[in-house]
Amino acid sequence: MELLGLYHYWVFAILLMTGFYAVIAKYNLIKKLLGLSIFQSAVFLLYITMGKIEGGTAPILQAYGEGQLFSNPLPQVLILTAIVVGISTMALGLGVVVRIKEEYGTIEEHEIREIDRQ
Amino acid sequence: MYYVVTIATVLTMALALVRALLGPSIYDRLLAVNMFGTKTVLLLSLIAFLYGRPDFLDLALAYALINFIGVLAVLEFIRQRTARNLARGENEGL
Amino acid sequence: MIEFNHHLPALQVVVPLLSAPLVMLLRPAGLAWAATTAASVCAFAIAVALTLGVLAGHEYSYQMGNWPAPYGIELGVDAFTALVLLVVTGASTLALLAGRTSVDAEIEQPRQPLFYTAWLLALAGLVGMPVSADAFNIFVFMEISSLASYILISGGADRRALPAVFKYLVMGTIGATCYLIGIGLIYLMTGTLNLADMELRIHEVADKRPTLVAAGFITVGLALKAAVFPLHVWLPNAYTYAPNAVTVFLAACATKVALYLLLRFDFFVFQPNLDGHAVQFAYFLMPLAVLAILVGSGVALFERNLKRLLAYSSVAQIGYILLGASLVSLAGLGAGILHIFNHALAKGALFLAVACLASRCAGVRFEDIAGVAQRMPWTMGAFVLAGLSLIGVPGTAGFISKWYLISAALGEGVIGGLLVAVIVVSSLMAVVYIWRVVETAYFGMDSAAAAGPGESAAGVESATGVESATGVESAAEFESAAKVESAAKVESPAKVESNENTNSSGAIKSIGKVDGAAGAAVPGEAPAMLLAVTWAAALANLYFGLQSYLPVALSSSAAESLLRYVP
Amino acid sequence: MTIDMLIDIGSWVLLSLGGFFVFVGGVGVLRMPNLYTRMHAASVTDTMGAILIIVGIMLQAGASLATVKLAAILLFLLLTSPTASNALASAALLAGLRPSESTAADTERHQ
Amino acid sequence: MSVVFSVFMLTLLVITTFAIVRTRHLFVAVVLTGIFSLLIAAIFFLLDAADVALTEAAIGAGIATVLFLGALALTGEHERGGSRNRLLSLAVVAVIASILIYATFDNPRFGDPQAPVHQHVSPWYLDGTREYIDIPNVVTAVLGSFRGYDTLGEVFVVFTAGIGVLFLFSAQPRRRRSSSQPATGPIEGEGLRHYLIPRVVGRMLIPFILLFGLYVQFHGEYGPGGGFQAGAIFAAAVILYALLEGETRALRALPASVLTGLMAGGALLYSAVGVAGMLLGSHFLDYSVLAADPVVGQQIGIVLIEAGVGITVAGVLISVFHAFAARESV
Repeated sequence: MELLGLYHYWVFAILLMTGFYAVIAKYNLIKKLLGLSIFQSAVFLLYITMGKIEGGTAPILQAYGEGQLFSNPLPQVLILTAIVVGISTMALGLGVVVRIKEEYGTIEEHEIREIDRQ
Repeated sequence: MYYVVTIATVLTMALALVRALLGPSIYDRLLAVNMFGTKTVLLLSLIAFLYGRPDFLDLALAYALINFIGVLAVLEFIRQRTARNLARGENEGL
Repeated sequence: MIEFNHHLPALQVVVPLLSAPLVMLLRPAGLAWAATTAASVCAFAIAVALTLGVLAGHEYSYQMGNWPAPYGIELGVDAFTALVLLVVTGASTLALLAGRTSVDAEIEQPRQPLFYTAWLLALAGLVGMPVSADAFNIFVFMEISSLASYILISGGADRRALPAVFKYLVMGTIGATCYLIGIGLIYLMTGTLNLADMELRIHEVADKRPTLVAAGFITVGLALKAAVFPLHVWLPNAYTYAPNAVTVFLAACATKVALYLLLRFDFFVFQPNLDGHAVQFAYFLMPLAVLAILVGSGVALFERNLKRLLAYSSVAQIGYILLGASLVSLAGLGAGILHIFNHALAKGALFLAVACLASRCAGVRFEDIAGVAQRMPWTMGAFVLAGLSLIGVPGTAGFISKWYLISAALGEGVIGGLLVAVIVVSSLMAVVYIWRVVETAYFGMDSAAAAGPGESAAGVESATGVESATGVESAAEFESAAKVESAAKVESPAKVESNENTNSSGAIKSIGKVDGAAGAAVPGEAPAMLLAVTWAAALANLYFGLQSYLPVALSSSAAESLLRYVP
Repeated sequence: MTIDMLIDIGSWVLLSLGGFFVFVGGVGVLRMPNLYTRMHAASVTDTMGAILIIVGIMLQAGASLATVKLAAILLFLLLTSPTASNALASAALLAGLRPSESTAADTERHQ
Repeated sequence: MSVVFSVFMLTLLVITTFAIVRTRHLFVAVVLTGIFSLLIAAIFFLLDAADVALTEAAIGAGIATVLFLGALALTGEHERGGSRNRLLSLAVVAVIASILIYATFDNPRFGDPQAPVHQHVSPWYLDGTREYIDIPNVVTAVLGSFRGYDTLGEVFVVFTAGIGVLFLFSAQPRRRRSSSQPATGPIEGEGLRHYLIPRVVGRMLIPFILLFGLYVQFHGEYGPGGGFQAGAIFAAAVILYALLEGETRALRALPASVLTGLMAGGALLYSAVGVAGMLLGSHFLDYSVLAADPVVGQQIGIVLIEAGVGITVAGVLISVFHAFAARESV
């Protein structure tokens, strides 16, 4: 049980680093952005995991007795914000990638560097 | 009983995921994605009842909707690409 | 009449933020510029009012939505905040006042309202971060300012602005996300997001591993945003290819705000509570700061693009600020904070002068500005004045902070002696790279006057080939030799290529303008408004060099409040 | 034997049948030889499985808002999922993926 | 039991992630990202975060996929280059991952009600919502009122992204200027109009989707939902229309100028509510003063700002979608 709970945090670490790997190791700019979005999603998982409470339910107070436990609403609020921030960054990043394609004719980082060096 | 059905659904999701990873054609992957989406809808409905929170069925509804739009968007993408390739007189395949 | 005084921290953010959607709807572009400038002036006035209040001993604290502190979001302004607010709003206002013509040259009219909207959003984000006393709220405003900065930089006329923006976007997002992970882990351990509350509660969990990892993530994330030495790679290209007005704005303050957060978090939350953290902080950052100073100045020595040169010098100056902070002493921290202010003055004035040059030259590479001082004596005069401040000549603002920095370092014994040596060496390097610019501008052959910009572009091509391996002195010789050579042969293909490189029609327009002007008469001095603001900024360097009461009072009071945990 | 028990039994039967269909469809999608046969298997789970499971839950929920929502979900699934399959099949056809061809050569080409 | 489910799904999530990073076919990667979002949303749901699950599904699986596809259509879908310094990167990544995993052993136990996270501010929010705001959904209460300033910032982040994409795409592509030959024929603009069945079904669904969006918008105080989710669903409905009927018709139904107005309008509405609090003698974003009864004032305030959020999010997402879809590929 203990380990199963920790497993959530491990998956956070694995996702975070897989995304990071895509960002640092891949040449393709869209792939980098996909990696970046995985990187961000991992953080969402971290926050939501810490908000979970055993035997609790979603923090929507409807017809529950006094003893009912509710999961922590604050991480959820923060992650709502973070998700929207994430999609905003993605949209802007994709816009930049499209413009790069228009100006350079490629979206591979090493090829862009080659073109700039000329 | 709910558990058995829920487990069956989750397993089916795993199978669909395997198909999505294996491909081989892009349509196989899409088929798997579509199936994955509908299974998620079922899973959410089941879990909503499993936990006694029927008010969360809204989510399942939203999923069904989003899934549909996603698949249509992919199809439109493929259509445009096919049309473009035809117009250029080349056929790269998929 | 509603008492507005206690609303000031909120208004500081709300004014630019609220003006942004309004500006977006304004047409024509001139009106959008006027509204943006008005909002920025307003924000500056609020910052001045806050500063005066802080100097009078007033501590501002504001509860958003009237919810008490750890539950709602709190804003707070102290001396350190006021200093950063002054820098940010001042830089924005100066850049806007000066930048009208240069924005016109670089960005097409219909796009300008969007550009100015992004400007206001960047301003709002940059002032929103320092005034906030809530860790997550800082993240939100960090994202506003970052996204808006990406937009501003992407307005650059050269197509190389786009890959630069992409790199900045990726690294900036990683930095912000690392910060988010850090505050997530701290929240996991303490259950709070309010900085003051965090400081109270982190003590109990100070030895737990997640807390330590959190400290690491926050430091790395903010260091990425602040372009601390090995993480600075996004900065030079982003500043080089951004529109000139944007470079003035962002170079003066964007990294400073991240530095502010870094210092604030570390000194306020971690150092009082985590055992040995102050020592770790010092030993981690001091080598980085020294490397930043040496490498930044070193690269600037050999750089032939004026904007890039100044951008690398910024990397070095960030090193100075960190060096002061890494001494973890009242004097050192005060000197570092003081340098935030003084460097913003010097760098702002320098980039303003560059904007002046860019308005009348084909580019800002050395080949383009050779001999330009004959045509633009006033611009180069301001450049020299600001350059002296950057070097740290007595009587200028830069001298004050270097003086404080050296006296702080001397208090540190043997290491201090080494640090003083580093500061002196790097100042000498600054002398050299500023001198290279001055030499080129005053004694180089004015290619525009001699033959027109086409040949100067050819000079670019031939000069860069031999540049890399040679030293400073010989580089200058080679350069003139190459120029004579290239002046002889009129080479048009090179010109075509340089036109290819600068993509957007705005740039082509401006080059065309220069071209046409070169045909009729050699272009003269920069536009009056631009020049006036440049001189105002340059004179401010003198003023604050002679009357250093305000920044010194603010920075020493800031250092005191950050180090109040030291008995 | 009350009416409640009957409803319970009915709903369990429906649910277990639904679970069976869903799983069988999943296996089919994995094991069938080519796209169109896989599509057939997927359609089974998407329609039959969904109907059975959701009706099963509806019986459990009784007359409530939840039942209405479930009905809406069911309707939605029944409309969208065959539509998606149809569009998918026609897109695949348009791209030149023939039902009659054997998979090996085909899939290689369309990877 | 729910832990077992979520652990299983987390494993699927990891597999999907590896597949996304490994595949060289970007189109497949994007399709897999859709699965990734659905999976992570289901996990959020299992972890009691219904609002987040709804947002992730609508934004992550829906809008993000559409945007990535739009970008792929303009940039090409095959990844050419390999990886740089593969081993070095893997080593760096592995080291950081082990540090992170090592750090987790000191984390409070998963779901422990005694953990600091559940002790300090969280109980106050649960009680405070009952006392001061009196709506069932605590997430909405915290989002809209207790931390309303964050949400204001978030609306402006979305707004900034919208401005950014519009600004980027207002530049003329260089290659287009040089070659006058148009790369796109009439086939491009008309969407899936020749696919009869999707078109009929889709058109039938659009009104219901809009209705559902309204429900999510105004039911946010009582159940999962609110401005962000509703905005995304509205945007999804318009995107569906554009997919079925083509860009031009969608733009005729909802012109770009209207969308710009929506972007600015929502943000202004939100700010105006905040300023009203200030003008009525309290603090910025204090809704209590909006009505005689502070609790009613809070509720009015939350409804208004949620509307502002929904308007801006919908406006921005639709504008961004159009920006990508209307861009001609080079």
